[in-house]
Amino acid sequence: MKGEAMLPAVRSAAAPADTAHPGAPRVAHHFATPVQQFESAQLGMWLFLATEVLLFGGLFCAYAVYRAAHPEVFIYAHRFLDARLGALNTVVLVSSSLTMAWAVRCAQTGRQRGLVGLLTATLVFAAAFLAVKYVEYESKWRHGLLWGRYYHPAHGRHTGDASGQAGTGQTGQEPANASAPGDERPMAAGPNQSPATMAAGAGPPSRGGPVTLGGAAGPGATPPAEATRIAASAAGPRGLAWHLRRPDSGRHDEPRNVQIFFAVYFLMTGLHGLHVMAGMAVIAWLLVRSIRGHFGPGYFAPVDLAGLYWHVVDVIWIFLFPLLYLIHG
Amino acid sequence: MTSIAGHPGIAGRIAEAGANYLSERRGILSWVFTLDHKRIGVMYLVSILFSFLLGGIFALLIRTELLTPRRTIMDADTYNQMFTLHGVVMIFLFIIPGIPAALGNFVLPIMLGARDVAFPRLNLFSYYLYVLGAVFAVLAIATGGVDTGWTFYVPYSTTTNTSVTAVVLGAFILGFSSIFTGINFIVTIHKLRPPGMTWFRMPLFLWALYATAIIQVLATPVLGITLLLLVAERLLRVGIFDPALGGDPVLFQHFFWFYSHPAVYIMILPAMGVMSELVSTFSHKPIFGYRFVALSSVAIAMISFLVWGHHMFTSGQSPLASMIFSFLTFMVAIPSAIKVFNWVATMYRGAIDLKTPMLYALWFLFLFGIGGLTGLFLGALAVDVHVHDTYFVVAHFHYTMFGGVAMAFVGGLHYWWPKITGRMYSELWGRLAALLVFVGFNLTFFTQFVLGTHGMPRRYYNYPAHFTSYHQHSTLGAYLTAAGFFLTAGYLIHSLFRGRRAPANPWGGATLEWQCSSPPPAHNFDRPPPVGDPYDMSRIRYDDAIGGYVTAEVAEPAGAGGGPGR
Amino acid sequence: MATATGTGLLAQGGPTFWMPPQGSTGASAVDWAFYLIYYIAVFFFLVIVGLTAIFVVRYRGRRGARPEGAPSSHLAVELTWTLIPTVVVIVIFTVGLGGFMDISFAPLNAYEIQVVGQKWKWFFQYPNGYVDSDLHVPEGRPVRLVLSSQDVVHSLYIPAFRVKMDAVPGRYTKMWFHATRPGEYDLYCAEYCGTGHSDMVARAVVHPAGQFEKWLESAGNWVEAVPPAEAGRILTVGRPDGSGGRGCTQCHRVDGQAHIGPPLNGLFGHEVTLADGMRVVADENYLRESLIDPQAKIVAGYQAVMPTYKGRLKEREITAIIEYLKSIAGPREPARGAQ
Amino acid sequence: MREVPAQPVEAGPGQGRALGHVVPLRVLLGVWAALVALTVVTIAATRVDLGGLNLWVALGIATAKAAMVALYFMHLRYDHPLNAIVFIAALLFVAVFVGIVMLDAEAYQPTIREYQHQTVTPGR
Repeated sequence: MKGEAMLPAVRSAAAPADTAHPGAPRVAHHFATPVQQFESAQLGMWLFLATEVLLFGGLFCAYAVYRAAHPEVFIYAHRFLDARLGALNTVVLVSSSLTMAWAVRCAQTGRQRGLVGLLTATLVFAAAFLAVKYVEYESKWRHGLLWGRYYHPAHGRHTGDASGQAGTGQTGQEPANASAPGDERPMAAGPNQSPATMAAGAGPPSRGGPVTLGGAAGPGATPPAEATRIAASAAGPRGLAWHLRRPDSGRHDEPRNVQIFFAVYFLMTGLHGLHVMAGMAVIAWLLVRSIRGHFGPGYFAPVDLAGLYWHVVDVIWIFLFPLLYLIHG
Repeated sequence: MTSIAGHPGIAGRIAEAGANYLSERRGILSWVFTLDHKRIGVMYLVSILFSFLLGGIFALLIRTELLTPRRTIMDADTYNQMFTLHGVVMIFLFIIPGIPAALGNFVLPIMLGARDVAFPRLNLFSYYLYVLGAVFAVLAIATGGVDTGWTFYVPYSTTTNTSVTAVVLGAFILGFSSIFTGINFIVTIHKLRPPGMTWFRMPLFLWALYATAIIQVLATPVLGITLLLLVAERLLRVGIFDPALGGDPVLFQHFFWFYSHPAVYIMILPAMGVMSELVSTFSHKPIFGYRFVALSSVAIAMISFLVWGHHMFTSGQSPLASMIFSFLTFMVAIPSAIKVFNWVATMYRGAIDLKTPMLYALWFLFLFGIGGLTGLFLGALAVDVHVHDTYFVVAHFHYTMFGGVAMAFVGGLHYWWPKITGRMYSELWGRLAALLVFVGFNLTFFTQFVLGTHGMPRRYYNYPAHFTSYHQHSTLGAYLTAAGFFLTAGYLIHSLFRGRRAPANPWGGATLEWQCSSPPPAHNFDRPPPVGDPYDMSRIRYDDAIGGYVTAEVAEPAGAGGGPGR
Repeated sequence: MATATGTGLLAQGGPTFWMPPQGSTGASAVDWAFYLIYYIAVFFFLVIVGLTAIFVVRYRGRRGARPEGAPSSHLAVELTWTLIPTVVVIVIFTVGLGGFMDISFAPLNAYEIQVVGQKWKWFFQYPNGYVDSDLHVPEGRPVRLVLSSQDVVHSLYIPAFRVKMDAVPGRYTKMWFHATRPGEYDLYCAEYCGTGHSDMVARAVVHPAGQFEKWLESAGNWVEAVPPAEAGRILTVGRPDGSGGRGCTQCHRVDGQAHIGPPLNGLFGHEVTLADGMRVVADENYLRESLIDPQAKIVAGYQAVMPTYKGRLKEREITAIIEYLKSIAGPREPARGAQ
Repeated sequence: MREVPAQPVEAGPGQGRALGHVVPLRVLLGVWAALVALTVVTIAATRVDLGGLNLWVALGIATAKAAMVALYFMHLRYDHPLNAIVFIAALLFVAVFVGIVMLDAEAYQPTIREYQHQTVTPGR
């Protein structure tokens, strides 16, 4: 690593941007040449993208296991997803990938106005994607097609035609279903230990949730805090006492455990949505810097790396779309 | 929990001699915002030693409780929290970041003759992620502890109301610290190698760190998604692991062990890297079978991803999968055996110098030998059904992790202590403490093998009376080991102030870090060091005047020596 | 010394230095595999540590000494110590697999016992419906256990039979053994399951040939042989040695203390306020329903966490429990509710 | 693993290569068009019932789209091959993980179905 890069005074890597001529290559003190620095940055980004692929790999594995275990649930439940909205989202995200790649090209060729315009277009497409997701989530929420214990579909009769149940919630009314007493108490109002209150409650160390033990424990009983903790963990959680008489669901032709599909659906699209939002924040930061003219043919690494991240988010959606929306017999 | 190497006064006083990375800039801010890999390494080292102390205290409390079959000093819930926190602190805060982040951060760039790791800011960011993760883990202790065991098995972890969410988020954050360290090391080794240092002329410690980094980058994200799902299950009742809602608890075990077995290779591989350096330097002889030792590191990294099922032989896993996992488990044992044989062969016809680091290297061979060989029992399906989840497993992983990784960590710490602090520690006290640790360790954990085969289950607060004598021996051993480590801490801290001034090359090592001053200047090398064969010690002579080794300037060009690269 | 006694006693199945006594046919196969691996491990260990010790002593060099020098790589040596361990581990794998196949697949004529694990108690249900908190098995006949769990993952482990299998909620897992020596053996929970994990210990009792049916017969109907109130007391509180109880006292107390569930004394014939504010008299039907479908009526201030006992308590046992609750009902006049 | 060639000392590593590759505009637009077309194809494919093949057809199309994005939008074609190796390694490890977990999950599904069949009383 000889060469002149060794001798000049040690410049810290975070030297302020050389604004005299934008996009001039700045080499950190521990790199010899700009190309070495740029390729190191790219390799580092690709390694980070490998971790993103593996993160979503875990969810795809859960999808594969549960689809193989309950194929009838996935076939039955996927009809509640609107494939047209999914397709629209795919095209939106693919187009945002195009504008992002184009923006990188503009940065490399020094077209600052093109860079700013295309980054803005990418942000617009991303916002459109999230809007469509919101529409889908809202209709699912309204029809009670949620995960775990909150799955209590409001529709009496079947509306699952091939194109998926249209967004217009004709039932409209709140999903008040005639659930058997004591079974379907929504989590929020649940009397027993709700980890949410516990996790949030960093306050007084009386960790146990709002568990009242039927009157003050008599003298000589274990101290309340002790009782709360022992009591709660000693009692088997209600969720597992499955051999209770299931609520009279009236959903005669519905397979068991449909909620597992929606658990997987919300986990995958939710985590993907979070990554879209993170990507939008990064692109917005790039937009600000490109308006200030930081990027040019000599220095465009941040735009390229953000582009790589954005394309991986798009690739993940490319796999999510057919797996969730286009399940067939 | 955060800890900076004492107030600037100490750092300054330690190394007044000449400008080096410790004395070059003063003040707390020069540490908090440093981008120098050496200072970040020191900060990691101090934090990791604090975590080791904390984890050790939990261990002593557990052993004290087990002195008598029924209650000794604490009740069942507190005991459950003790062994959980002992596991979490020791694994996530000490042994996974231990060698790579503390010693690796310091030594890797210097071994490459580079000025810093590829991404200095990312390096500092991963240290602060470590501190944040540690705070979350400690926060759990304050808010009522966590009693699920470090494995967080569902459905217990999703239904107990101890502060599991805090510890899980802590582990999630520590996972990212580990990922970023891995990314940093891979890019540094790929892109910052000096001209002339090809892959097979690189020190073996760097090969080990490279293999470790591969696992860190490819395995830790799956722990990330597992912990995210666990938090989603606890807070939002997603029902993905809840059998009443169609979930599958054994799927959690698959997700968890897909990370956690490669994680044990994240722990042992850097230790094996340190071993290669110690054995070669203290035998004053090139390592035997350089290519085999180097490639076995990468082989371990690859096969380690295929063997996780041997943690689940009795968990309801199908016999077919158990058979496949058992076979692959035996395949991953081969590279480790190759390494051990190569280290022993390195000592053949060498000039073995029994300094403290070499003592810890010998302990590694002895203890990791037992740890590795007892792995054969656990890999064999029929025997594992009997000894799974008993004290046999506890003894096995303590022999490999404590006997292997911690011994190599302490050995490496002594080996690079002169380079990090510029001071020499006292050999007499070093050897004494090493003996104490060795005796204490074997007394503690060999008895647990016998406990295990006789059927004493793991994580038991009360145990049947006929196991009492074994437990008492084990507790005695634990106190002996603790004494050994406190003694070590004592003379190392003492050496910071009264230790002899360290020469550049106190042990006669041939790798590049011994060619810069101790402690090294801020930019590591004034002139780029000549890159030769990392184990060619033919031109290194002992010089009585400075009490260290010097590289004799012999006529033939640097790289022509009989390199192991043939 | 240890190894010598090990192989000597292996034949009669007595305890050796490493292994507990052998209580089942499978145990000897596991011990044989264990000792095979043990000897291989000791051999390799002695080779490694022996060579290291020899080299350290033989080639001990003072500071600055020059090594005698030796080749630093030798392909033939490397290949030998790669192939030999590979062959050895394949042998060990095959031995382990052989034993595992026997353990994994039960013979078809095995005597089946249903096992349910719940937080800190095992329940064993015999074919005639009798439920006991200890495992009783006949000697000389294969027994198959079908495991499931009510709450978290437990693991049934009998060291003497060398068998272990997790009880996972939401599925049946199976294990089997063929007991050979009459006697009582420890039965542990091997998968961490919370506060009482180390108390979840039961006994595996092996009855000599022929005596098992007699025991099952007498055990099956001990409820008739005992006055109802006394039988109810045993079912609720359990015998002094802890057997016979159905785990009621894990959640309910009989001394008026509130715990996870409401206290059982002073209950029968008194009014109880339910979670939805209704006030009900705790008569026979209320008590019977609380056992069969506990979620139907929940007393105010308590969690609805009681698992059902439907199918785990016979009719006679339910009436016995109700008789016992009558006996501890306290003063006749309807006192205010328990809390 | 292609070794970094030992470069002449004063040049420093990576001197031979340009600073990133500028992907021609028509390539970008062409890839975009292909991606949209493949999206339409994958939706059309659901009209035709191919039985077991449906899943694999859908995955095949998705893989083709992903490959195009990776090669051209993420310029893997023009980059240092190490980047491609990292990406493929990640995909391989996901495949290993999903494959072996599926193998085991499929094998023990009967124990779950048997349990669900016996314990839950029918809804009505």
